[in-house]
Amino acid sequence: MNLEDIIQKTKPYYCLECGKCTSICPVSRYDPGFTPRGMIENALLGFDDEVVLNRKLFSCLTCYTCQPECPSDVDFPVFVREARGLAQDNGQSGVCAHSGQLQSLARLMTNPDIKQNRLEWLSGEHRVSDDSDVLLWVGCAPYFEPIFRDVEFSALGVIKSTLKTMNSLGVEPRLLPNERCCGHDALWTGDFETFRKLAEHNAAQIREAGVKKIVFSCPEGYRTFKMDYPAHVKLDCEVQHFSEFVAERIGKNGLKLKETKKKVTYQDPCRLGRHLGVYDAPRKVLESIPGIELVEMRHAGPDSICCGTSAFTNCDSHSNLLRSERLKEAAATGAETLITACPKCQTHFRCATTDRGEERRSTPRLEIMDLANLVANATGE
Amino acid sequence: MEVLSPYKEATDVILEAGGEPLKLCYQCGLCTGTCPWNTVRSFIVRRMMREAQMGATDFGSEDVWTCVTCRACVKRCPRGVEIIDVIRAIRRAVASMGIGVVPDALRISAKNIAGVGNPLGEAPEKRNDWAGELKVKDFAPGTDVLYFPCCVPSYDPDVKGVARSTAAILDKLGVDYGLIGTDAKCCGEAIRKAGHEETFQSLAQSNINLFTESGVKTVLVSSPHCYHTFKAEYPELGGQYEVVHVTQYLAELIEKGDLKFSRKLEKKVIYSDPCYLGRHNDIYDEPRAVLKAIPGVELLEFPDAREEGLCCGGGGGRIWMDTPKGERFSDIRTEQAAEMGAEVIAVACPYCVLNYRDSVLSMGKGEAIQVKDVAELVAEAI
Amino acid sequence: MEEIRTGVYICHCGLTIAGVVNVEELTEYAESLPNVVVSREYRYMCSDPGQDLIKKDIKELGLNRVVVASCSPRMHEPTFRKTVEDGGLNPYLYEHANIREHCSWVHDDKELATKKSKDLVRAAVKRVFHHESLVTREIPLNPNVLVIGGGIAGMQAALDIADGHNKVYLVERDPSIGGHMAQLDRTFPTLDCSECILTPKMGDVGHHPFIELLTYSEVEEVSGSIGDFKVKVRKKARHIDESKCIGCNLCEEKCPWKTDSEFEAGMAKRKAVYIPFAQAIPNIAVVDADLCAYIQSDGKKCGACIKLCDAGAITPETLLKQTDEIVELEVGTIIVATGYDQFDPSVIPQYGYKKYDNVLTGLEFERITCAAGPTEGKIVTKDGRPVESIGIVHCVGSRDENYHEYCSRVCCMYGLKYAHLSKEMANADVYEFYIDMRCFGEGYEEFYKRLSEEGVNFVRGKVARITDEAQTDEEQGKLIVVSEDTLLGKMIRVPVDMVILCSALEARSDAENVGKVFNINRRADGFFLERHVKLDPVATPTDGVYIAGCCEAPRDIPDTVAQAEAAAGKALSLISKGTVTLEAAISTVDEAICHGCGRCEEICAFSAPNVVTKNGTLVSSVNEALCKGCGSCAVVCPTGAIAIKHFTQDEILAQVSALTEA
Amino acid sequence: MMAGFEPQIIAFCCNWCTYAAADLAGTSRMHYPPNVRIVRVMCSGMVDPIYVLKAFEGGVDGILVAGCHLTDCHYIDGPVKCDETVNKLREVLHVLGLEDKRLRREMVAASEGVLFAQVINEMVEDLKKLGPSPFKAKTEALA
Repeated sequence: MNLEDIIQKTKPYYCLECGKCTSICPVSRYDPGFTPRGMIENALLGFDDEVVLNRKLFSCLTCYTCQPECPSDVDFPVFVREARGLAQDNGQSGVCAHSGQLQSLARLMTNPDIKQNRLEWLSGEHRVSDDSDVLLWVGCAPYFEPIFRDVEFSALGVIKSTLKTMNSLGVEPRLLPNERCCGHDALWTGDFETFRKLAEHNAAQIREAGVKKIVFSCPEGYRTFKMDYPAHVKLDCEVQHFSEFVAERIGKNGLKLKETKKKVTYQDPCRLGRHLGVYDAPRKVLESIPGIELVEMRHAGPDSICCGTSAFTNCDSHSNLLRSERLKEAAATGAETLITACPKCQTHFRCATTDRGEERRSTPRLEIMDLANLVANATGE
Repeated sequence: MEVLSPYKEATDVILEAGGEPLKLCYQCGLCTGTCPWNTVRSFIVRRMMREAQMGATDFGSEDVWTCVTCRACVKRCPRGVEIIDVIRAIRRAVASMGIGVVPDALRISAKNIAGVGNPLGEAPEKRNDWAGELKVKDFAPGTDVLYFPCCVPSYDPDVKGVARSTAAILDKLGVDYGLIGTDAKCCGEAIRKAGHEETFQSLAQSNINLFTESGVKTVLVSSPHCYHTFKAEYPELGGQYEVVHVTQYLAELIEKGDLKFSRKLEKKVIYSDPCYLGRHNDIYDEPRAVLKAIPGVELLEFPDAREEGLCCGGGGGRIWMDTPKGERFSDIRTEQAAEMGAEVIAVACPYCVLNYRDSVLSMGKGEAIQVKDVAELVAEAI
Repeated sequence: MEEIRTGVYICHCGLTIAGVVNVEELTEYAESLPNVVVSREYRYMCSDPGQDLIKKDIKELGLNRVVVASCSPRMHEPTFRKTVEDGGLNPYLYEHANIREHCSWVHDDKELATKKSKDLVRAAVKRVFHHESLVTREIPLNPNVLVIGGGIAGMQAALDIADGHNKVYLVERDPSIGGHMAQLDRTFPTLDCSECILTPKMGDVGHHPFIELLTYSEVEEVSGSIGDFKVKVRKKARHIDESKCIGCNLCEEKCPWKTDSEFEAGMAKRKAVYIPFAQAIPNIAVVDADLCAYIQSDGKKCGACIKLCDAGAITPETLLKQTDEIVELEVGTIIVATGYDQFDPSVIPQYGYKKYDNVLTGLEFERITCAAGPTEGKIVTKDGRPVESIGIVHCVGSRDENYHEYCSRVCCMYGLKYAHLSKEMANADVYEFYIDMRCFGEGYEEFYKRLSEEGVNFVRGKVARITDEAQTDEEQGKLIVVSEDTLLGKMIRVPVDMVILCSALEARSDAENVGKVFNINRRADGFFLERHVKLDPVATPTDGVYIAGCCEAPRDIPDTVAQAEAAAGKALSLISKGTVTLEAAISTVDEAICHGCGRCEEICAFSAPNVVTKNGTLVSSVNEALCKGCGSCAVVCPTGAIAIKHFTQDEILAQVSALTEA
Repeated sequence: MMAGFEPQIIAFCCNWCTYAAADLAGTSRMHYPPNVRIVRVMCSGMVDPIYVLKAFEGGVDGILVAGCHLTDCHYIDGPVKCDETVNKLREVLHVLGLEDKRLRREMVAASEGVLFAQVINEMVEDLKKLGPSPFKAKTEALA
């Protein structure tokens, strides 16, 4: 495949060069060297190298802020995704954050022979069932746990909270001892081979387990299963985000939430919000907790701003400025806690709030937690 | 709970009695580790030193009398502490001040020495009776050599052979020698180590006067204890003589070719170094040279010979005291000698003769092993 | 992009390589590798003809990368870098494969050794592809030296350097140089008088044309790096005109305001205006502003000194108007010799320091035995009674995990010195309580033996308590030292008239701040950490900053002087070279990526990276003179902004992936 | 376990200590199995997790990360940093199901040539018992 094929496939030639995409792009706001319009133009003019060998190709957050604004309905994120596949073939993979460990782990997980120890965190307080047809997707959380200890983030904490909440709703889900990374980051950084292998492996596992429904605490897994797997693998089951799972049980099934006095604001994760349109469920869940006061940020819902990094690439100085801006917006609401519903948002925000040399920083240090953590705390006996 | 306060007066007593070297002790414990007693019983030399430093000495303890003054510890002491001087000082404090108990056996010997001039309690006039038919002449001014056999060969019927053999050799070689009159007294070495300083002083003075009046220049001795005190202790008191041990004398004669052997002694002989000849006075080679010169003698060596030689157990006044079976050094050595196939244990000290003969008999080895003084062996071979 | 043209050279090393590795096969293999334009084998690559091969190929074949497979790079990498440079290439465009020490010398299976050699050569070829030209830089070194601390260590270092006609700034916090040694009476084991050997040196320092003395001064800030430090020194106000004071001391005699004399360890008084001690250098007065009534009353009270000072050195202006002065210095190297604090034994309540008058620290006893001290050299109790017996307690605060785990190294010896002085001057009975006697220096063991001969009572046992509660008549009115005599296995009570506590030497209470100013790390015990305990004992992680004396660890005067001279030697060696060579293979920051998160700054042992604001955003900036190229910053960098030149991720991963091929 | 299986080992060795120890093993002609390939790094604290992960991706059976002892470091505290990296990495590899013995951390001083040879010998033994790395299948499948 060359760029021409990608152009044929993703149809950017409808581009009017109006520049709406660049003007609304959160990355372009801080990094003048990144312009979606310019990238499309270069592609259309045949300057393939300018697109494919340029490390800025990996700066796009694929956040879907631009696409809804495009008068010609050019799907820039998908164009970028496909172009990245070509870039990978040509030795360009952007600048991997965390020295590329996370990308490497995804590749290592494609191996069929590994016997993971991914459920060692399970303890007696959790109730799971090997017969259940409801699956709780654990995803990369066991790997994130040691890697993001440095930013004081516990991905397993989110999973445990999700599980605890499900348990208190009377659901004892099934957990798969051999599930792998969903492949989201591999897909979005153009490592299609890795994505395909992971998807095939996961689909086989799930089919074999006879699962009817999958609950995700991670919007990326949710998006991948809902929107990307169908094109590659056969999988016949319902998928749902944790917020949706809880929202549809509010007022039913005896979910009792304790009063939690907290003023919070909510970060719409790109995947959950703009990609999948889930804006209401998390808010409904928040409002159902007595004592929670939800205040919205200046940019909320479809206008929400990304946490600044996607797929652990090109987490650069501009990403940091974006992140810092978002945290300032959150702080400006007067909320004491920033609630998000995506573990990736947390790693990125917490990275900023655990920066060293506090005295010289303007980034606000507010509390950050996952919706699942908040709900689980409120279900506590 | 027993709490100690330094008792300076007690330390001072020991210091005044000649215990000055104890100041130097830095308590490393090498003396205890070296002391042969600790192969058969516990005897913590270091602790005695420590107690003396702190004035905490238990003057009533039997340990005061345990040391055989073999000098093994002193030889190795890293700070050069004259440990024997300290022990002697402690004993002196007991004997002279009555602050402890002098063991009975020692008290009797001491009384004998003080009374009749020999530890055996024999009559002074019988001192030279051992010579009997040998008709050794009395020492007179002008006689070359005074032969001073030590009280034990002089009186003890079992050890008389040492003196008689020596006399026989001297006679055979035509040496101009004589015996001092019956006014002679015990040399006093052992009783001094046993803490009886006043007795020693009086014995020494008496002997010095006698020797000086008689015009003695050279003293030939059979006992290393006599050797030691004449050589090292009498000069301070005014007695300056040339002192020669029999083994030295014989070795020199052999070296010069003046002493010829006429008989073969087909024997395996093992030599035990007397402490006062060896460690105290560094005489190791001469006795061996003499033994080797005897035709037919095969000379064996103990595993710990020379500087390492084990004491017979008779020094420091221990010769007069009883040592329980199982703790006797001479028993250990006799056993070793038997294992090595020795037929004769050769010694060069009357105390050694006494102790080894006692061991051989009490261990029932009288058939297999003989105990002989070097002089006795030489006499047999000429 | 430039075409990469690599030459590979295989060394036989006589038969030491060729005897095991099939060099012909290896050479042929190397030529088949990507970007390799020539591959040759030679008997001895390190010989002149071998090196000439490389130079010739660079010129004739246009090579821009070179790989030599031979012995260890620790042996010949410098050789071949030079060869490549002589051939006209940057020396860093070179990679070395170790097929001797790591292959032919440790393996005897020829086939496997040849296979391994191929792997190593392939890895080198793949790695050299990513090499970049690097430049080592020389920067000039400022020959001036800053010495901190005017104790014996600082003075000795200053004199050594100044004697070589180099400018030295000697900064001392107190009003006079001299340090702790000036307070000592006599020095072990020779018992020479401390003052007699020290004051001539103090004089030399005071008059040296190449030493600029800054007493009553403290360093506040150090910036820059080796060769080019900028130092801010706060010269505290003395409240007198230094140029006019003649040291007549009349002001002190008449000044009515008293406080404890620091020099006399609090055992005598000094005035608000004072000269710390008779031999002080500089011999000028200083005013204790907190105590001076004139200053405190803003000129309304007292003023006696103003009236008495004929020299006009003390005036209302000096007292009321004089303020601290900030002096800025530029130096190339720094020697830190800030000394120690004496451990305060009052934190061990059972020893009764400060509770009983006659329980003293070593420093207090030094002043007692000193003829110029508060008792004019008489060993007497606080109430003037003669001392008949003395207890000397070793290891007070040392060798004790409750206080300091380390041995203070000097206490055994000064304890022995006190024992000697107590015997000599007071004919006292001396009890020396020790755990171990550590007498390791020249003449030290002999001194210990001498003290044994003098009749000192050595008690092996750590003192449990010191009390005045008598149990017997003898103990009445005495201090009783209670301990186990561990050699007897008995408790012991020793009644004495005076107890000397051999207090530990501890790190200065402000060592942490001083460490921060000079970027010196501290050990767990609080003392400054040397670069290498055995092989680099006076250097610190910061190039150009050296340490000497008790700020590094407790030590005695001979060791301190030796270390001071070592530190001076380090400075002189740099001065003699005149320039500083900067490492080329160091950390570099991609500022477009860097968040300025500060993780690099946090982990670096050399303080090379610093987060700074550039164009309004925070970004890490690496001081090239400080970076050693250890690479720890790159590991913690979350974004991938930091790379270590010559050891970049690309280079190492190229090597790793080459090794996993085939 | 495969018959005649020869494990493949990559060793990351610090320039000052362990690399020198390997040199010393060479100069002393100590023999050890030829299964190891050494990658020289300036300091063990320089070893990035990705180096280890990439090597495993490449199919190596075992990895050694070795450098100075705690007090010998040329850069003061590199071994401490290395320990932190390796410990964290170990947790990650454990989740992946990789046997603990496949990643070995050692401190080998420049004088410890014998120790270096011994470590390699032990690793080869251990890895032979463990058999090929679970990631090897992938490389072979791709090859």
